[in-house]
Amino acid sequence: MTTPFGRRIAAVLSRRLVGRYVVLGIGDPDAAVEPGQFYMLAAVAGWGGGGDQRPYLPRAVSVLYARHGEVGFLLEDVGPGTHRLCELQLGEEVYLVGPLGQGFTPPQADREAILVGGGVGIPPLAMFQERWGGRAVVGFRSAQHADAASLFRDPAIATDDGSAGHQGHVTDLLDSLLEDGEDIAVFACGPPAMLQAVQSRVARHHVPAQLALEAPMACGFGACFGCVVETVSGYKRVCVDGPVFDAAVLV
Amino acid sequence: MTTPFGRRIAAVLSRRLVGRYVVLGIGDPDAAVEPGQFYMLAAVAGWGGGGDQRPYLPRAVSVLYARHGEVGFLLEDVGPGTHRLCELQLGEEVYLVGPLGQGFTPPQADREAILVGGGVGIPPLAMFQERWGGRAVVGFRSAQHADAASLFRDPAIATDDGSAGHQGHVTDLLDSLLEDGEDIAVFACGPPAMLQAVQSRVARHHVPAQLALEAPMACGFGACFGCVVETVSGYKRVCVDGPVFDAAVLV
Amino acid sequence: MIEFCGIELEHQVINASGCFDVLAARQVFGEALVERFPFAAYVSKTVTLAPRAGNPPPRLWESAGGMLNSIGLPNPGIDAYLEHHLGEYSKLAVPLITNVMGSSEGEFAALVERVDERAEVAAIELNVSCPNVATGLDIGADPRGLADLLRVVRPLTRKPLIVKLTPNTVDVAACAAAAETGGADAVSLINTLRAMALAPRGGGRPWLGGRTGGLSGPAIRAVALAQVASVAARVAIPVVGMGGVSSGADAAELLEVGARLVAVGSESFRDPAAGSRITAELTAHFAESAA
Amino acid sequence: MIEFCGIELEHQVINASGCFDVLAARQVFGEALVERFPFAAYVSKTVTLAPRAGNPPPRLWESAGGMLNSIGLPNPGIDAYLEHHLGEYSKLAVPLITNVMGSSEGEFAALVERVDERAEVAAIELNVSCPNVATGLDIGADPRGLADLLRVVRPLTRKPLIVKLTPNTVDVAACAAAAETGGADAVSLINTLRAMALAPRGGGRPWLGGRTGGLSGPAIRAVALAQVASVAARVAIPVVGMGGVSSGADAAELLEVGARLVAVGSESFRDPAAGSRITAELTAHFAESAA
Ligand SMILES: Cc1cc2nc3c(=O)[nH]c(=O)nc-3n(C[C@H](O)[C@H](O)[C@H](O)COP(=O)(O)OP(=O)(O)OC[C@H]3O[C@@H](n4cnc5c(N)ncnc54)[C@H](O)[C@@H]3O)c2cc1C
Ligand SMILES: Cc1cc2nc3c(=O)[nH]c(=O)nc-3n(C[C@H](O)[C@H](O)[C@H](O)COP(=O)(O)OP(=O)(O)OC[C@H]3O[C@@H](n4cnc5c(N)ncnc54)[C@H](O)[C@@H]3O)c2cc1C
Ligand SMILES: Cc1cc2nc3c(=O)[nH]c(=O)nc-3n(C[C@H](O)[C@H](O)[C@H](O)COP(=O)(O)O)c2cc1C
Ligand SMILES: Cc1cc2nc3c(=O)[nH]c(=O)nc-3n(C[C@H](O)[C@H](O)[C@H](O)COP(=O)(O)O)c2cc1C
Ligand code: FES
Ligand code: FES
Repeated sequence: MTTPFGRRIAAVLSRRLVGRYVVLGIGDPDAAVEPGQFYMLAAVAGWGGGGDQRPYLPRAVSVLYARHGEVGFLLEDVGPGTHRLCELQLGEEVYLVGPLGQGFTPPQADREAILVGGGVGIPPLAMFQERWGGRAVVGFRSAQHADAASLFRDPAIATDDGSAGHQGHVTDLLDSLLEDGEDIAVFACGPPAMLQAVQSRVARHHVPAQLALEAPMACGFGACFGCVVETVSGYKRVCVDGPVFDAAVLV
Repeated sequence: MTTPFGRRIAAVLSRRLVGRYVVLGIGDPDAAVEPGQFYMLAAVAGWGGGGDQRPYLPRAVSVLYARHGEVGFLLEDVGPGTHRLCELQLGEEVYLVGPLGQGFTPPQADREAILVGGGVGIPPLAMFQERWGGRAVVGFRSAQHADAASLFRDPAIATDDGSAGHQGHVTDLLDSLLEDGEDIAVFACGPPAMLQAVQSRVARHHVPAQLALEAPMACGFGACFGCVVETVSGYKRVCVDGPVFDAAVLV
Repeated sequence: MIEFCGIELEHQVINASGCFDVLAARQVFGEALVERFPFAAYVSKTVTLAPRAGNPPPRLWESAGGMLNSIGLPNPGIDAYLEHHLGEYSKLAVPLITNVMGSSEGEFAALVERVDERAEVAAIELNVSCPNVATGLDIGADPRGLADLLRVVRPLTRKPLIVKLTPNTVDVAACAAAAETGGADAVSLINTLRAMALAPRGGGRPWLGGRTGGLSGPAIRAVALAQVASVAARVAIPVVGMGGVSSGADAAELLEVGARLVAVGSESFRDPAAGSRITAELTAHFAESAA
Repeated sequence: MIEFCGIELEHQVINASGCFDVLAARQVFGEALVERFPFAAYVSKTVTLAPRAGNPPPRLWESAGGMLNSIGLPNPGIDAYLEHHLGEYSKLAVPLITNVMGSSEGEFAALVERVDERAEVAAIELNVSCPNVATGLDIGADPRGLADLLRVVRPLTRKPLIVKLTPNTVDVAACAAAAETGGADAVSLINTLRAMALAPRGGGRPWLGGRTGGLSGPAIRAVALAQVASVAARVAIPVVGMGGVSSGADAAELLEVGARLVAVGSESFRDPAAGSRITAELTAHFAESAA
């Protein structure tokens, strides 16, 4: 299944707030998307002129859902690019290239999938759970952010400030699961610190894990070699060799 | 009367379409403006990211009216800067510096003021007529543009395509006035070609004239020396020595 | 049909080296990439004698109207390139230009000799924006250095030699003239401008793994226009103009100041098919100005 | 209080030469300009021996995240400058820096001698981004040229000499080192990047009256950061950093890579009081990072 060649123009079909995030639905007929894949997005109008006279490049955004000719994204305003995407209104046009990248490999039948998500990193896992099931443990900064846990079926929640669910890191919740569960496989996406914590824990417990990474990207289709991450077999491009990597290959 | 120092932030208080133009009203309490003066305007948000990743610099815009704490501007979308200004909605914020430049000197009592305007160059003349009276002859591309003649008291109209008023140049109308009128003074603002035509005609008839010029500008307050026009006494900065010049000094 | 150093090209738009990886793009976009290939020729990413891993991440930074990169020329080395990559590239219906870089005249010579053996390669581009091991300055920044380099490599091949000039110099036209005198068949410019970015809240720590990087995109287009114009006015050999081209109008301006071909780099990151779009816009542009 | 070449300054933000005309600004903004003067020192526009009218219009072009200018250094000449302008400038409560340019060492010498006589002037900035009459290249682009220039002018004044380096060179750090060796008290950079724009639908005709122009603004900030960092790493004398600064964060980055002062140019066109805003943002920035 290959990606349509070139940049397409599509309209914003739906927009809603979930906690501190914006969920954007963009028209993309018959998009065949795997959990963990992403699109490169840019607004057609007003892409630029934000902080530092940016954005200039499109932004990589994970797919939250793909159904009825609509692809959904979860966005957090962290800078000029996501700011512009977050303020997009119904009917406004965006450039999109995608779906891109290697998504998650579905879990083997004999292992329970544990979905570990942090903050705006949850979309690939929400899509994973909808497609293949699995137990979600998700961490957020605060209760307002944690509203986005509603994107999962009965998730276990952790918040840094304890304003919702367990006070502490999502990896605390993972620990208990790792203690009493052998036949599990971990699928994680979130901030670098969280992913490193997950990586060391699954290594210690010899549990298989797939991690969805982020990296600064220019193109998203392997053209610029800018998004590399170090693996046991050298630098790999997150956009084409990832964003999902087997935890064991990451150094 | 000096200009407030620095760039101020003000909101769009009113917005309406007049023919093919946008009339923007921007809040500026107790602005003392002379006909022919201008402001440097820029949108606070989304200034940039248009064609060629522009605009970057603010844009010079003539004052159409100044009353009740509101300064009015007439805008035509000719590029990324005016495009952004034209799409500004009520309540959106703009940076403004102004009023700037030397406006028109009021006519002597013994001479009738003839106000010759072309296209988007009419604002200084509309303000002139409201303040000091005078007979307006205005030229436009087409009838749709000529709707903006409604900004004047009983104007004589010319259009390039004859779809409204006299078919031909506004200078045709000026010619007849120059023929039978001695005691007149001409005040003009419009495209370079029109101003040159006016200049040669008034020279031939020995009629005094003041012309409001345009030039590419970066600052509007004399800082960059970028907006010069050639005069009998060398290059002069349109932003501080103009925009209104005595026709006799222009070469 | 456009003639360039004796090579027939379908149109005037090619890719800038290092800004389009055909192998990856074909995996992603499939046969459509080959059937609707956006460029009139394919310029491969810079290849060196030995394999290079490239610079540690982060390698990218976005700046006002442009971007910085410190990719560090990762490549499999000339052997693997010739053995594995070239065969894949030659499946494209367009001529191939191989871009090589050495850190000494000897390395350049070895690279040119190896590439010269391969019939699939239509032309060789010399990336001279590389620090001279001795002086630390770009070999291409000094006309004398360029003359010396061409004296060594020119006799080694009859394939067209394109010298990709560095913009980080005093007098780029003098460098182009030195390349022409030395027997270069064409020059290409501009490469990226040396630039730097700091890590957010990093107290002065460089953001890029390579410390400094190269600035590209619309931010440098006006600099590219000036350098291409001065070079085209100075030399008789064809010029490949590039730097910040994102539309047919941008491409037309480089042609109007004397470029024979236009190369598209960063814009392909924003639009994988940018080459086709710009070619179409260019055709429309000249149709208009003719009418 | 900041010390710069023995001069006491209120803060670290000054204006870039040619980007703020106090005489015009005072006419427009009145006494507020003097009472709330945005800069810690006032650098005057480049003055030459003979009066200059400057380049024919158009002199400005807007580009991606920046602008081109071909103003052409209009100025009344050194005599009128000393007689009429300097007196007005000295009404400001801040130290004055006079920026001079000659097209030969002799002209520079004459200018420095004239300015040296005037107590109102705290320091002299040498604008060496000027074509050498003989070579046509910028005097400041060549370390040897700079060394020769300083050998001539250094003995002529005890006022601090600031050399404003040209960015259009191979190795700006080498130029800075040559200035330091020659006895310069400070260096300032970057000046504008040589660039060009074409008239819309002009079939390749240059837009600017001066044919080429200088690129400034955010588009060049990453280039400025790289050049200032390399210069500050090379020389011991203080560095005035400039190029694309539009916020306190931008200014902080130049200071973090080693600049002693920051100069604001194009941003003053967008906001006449930019100097004050940037100074305030800078203070807040360092307060934060301290906390
Ligand atoms: C595969 C993938 C999937 C992603 N999925 C999502 C998603 O579903 N939802 C979502 O909201 N985000 C997602 N992201 C993250 C998003 O693409 C980045 O955060 C993006 O850079 C935001 O752009 P910005 O302009 O808003 O913020 P930026 O200004 O780009 O800031 C974001 C981070 O980038 C760095 N940075 C700061 N300035 C610059 C600069 N000038 N140039 C380069 N880097 C800079 C800093 O570390 C900063 O914290 C994903 C990223 C990847 C790679
Ligand atoms: C004193 C004064 C008063 C004015 N009053 C008004 C007014 O009341 N209403 C109004 O609508 N306009 C007015 N203008 C004109 C307006 O400021 C300019 O047209 C402005 O440049 C428009 O910016 P833009 O980005 O929309 O168009 P631009 O892209 O700037 O194009 C406008 C013109 O500028 C030139 N140009 C094109 N590209 C560039 C570029 N990259 N850099 C520089 N120049 C370029 C071309 O000649 C083009 O026709 C006034 C100008 C002056 C000086
Ligand atoms: C990510 C990236 C990688 C590049 N790699 C190379 C390279 O390998 N060899 C080379 O000669 N130029 C390389 N360049 C320079 C481009 O070929 C081109 O000269 C420059 O980017 C200016 O064009 P643009 O503004 O259209 O990008 C690279 C540029 C970028 C942005
Ligand atoms: C309109 C304009 C006029 C300038 N005039 C001079 C000048 O007279 N002398 C000089 O040394 N530099 C001059 N410069 C260069 C600036 O001092 C500064 O080095 C450059 O603009 C980079 O800073 P910026 O990006 O903040 O504008 C001028 C720049 C501009 C934009
Ligand atoms: S983002 Fe360009 S190679 Fe991955
Ligand atoms: S616009 Fe800057 S001096 Fe007139």
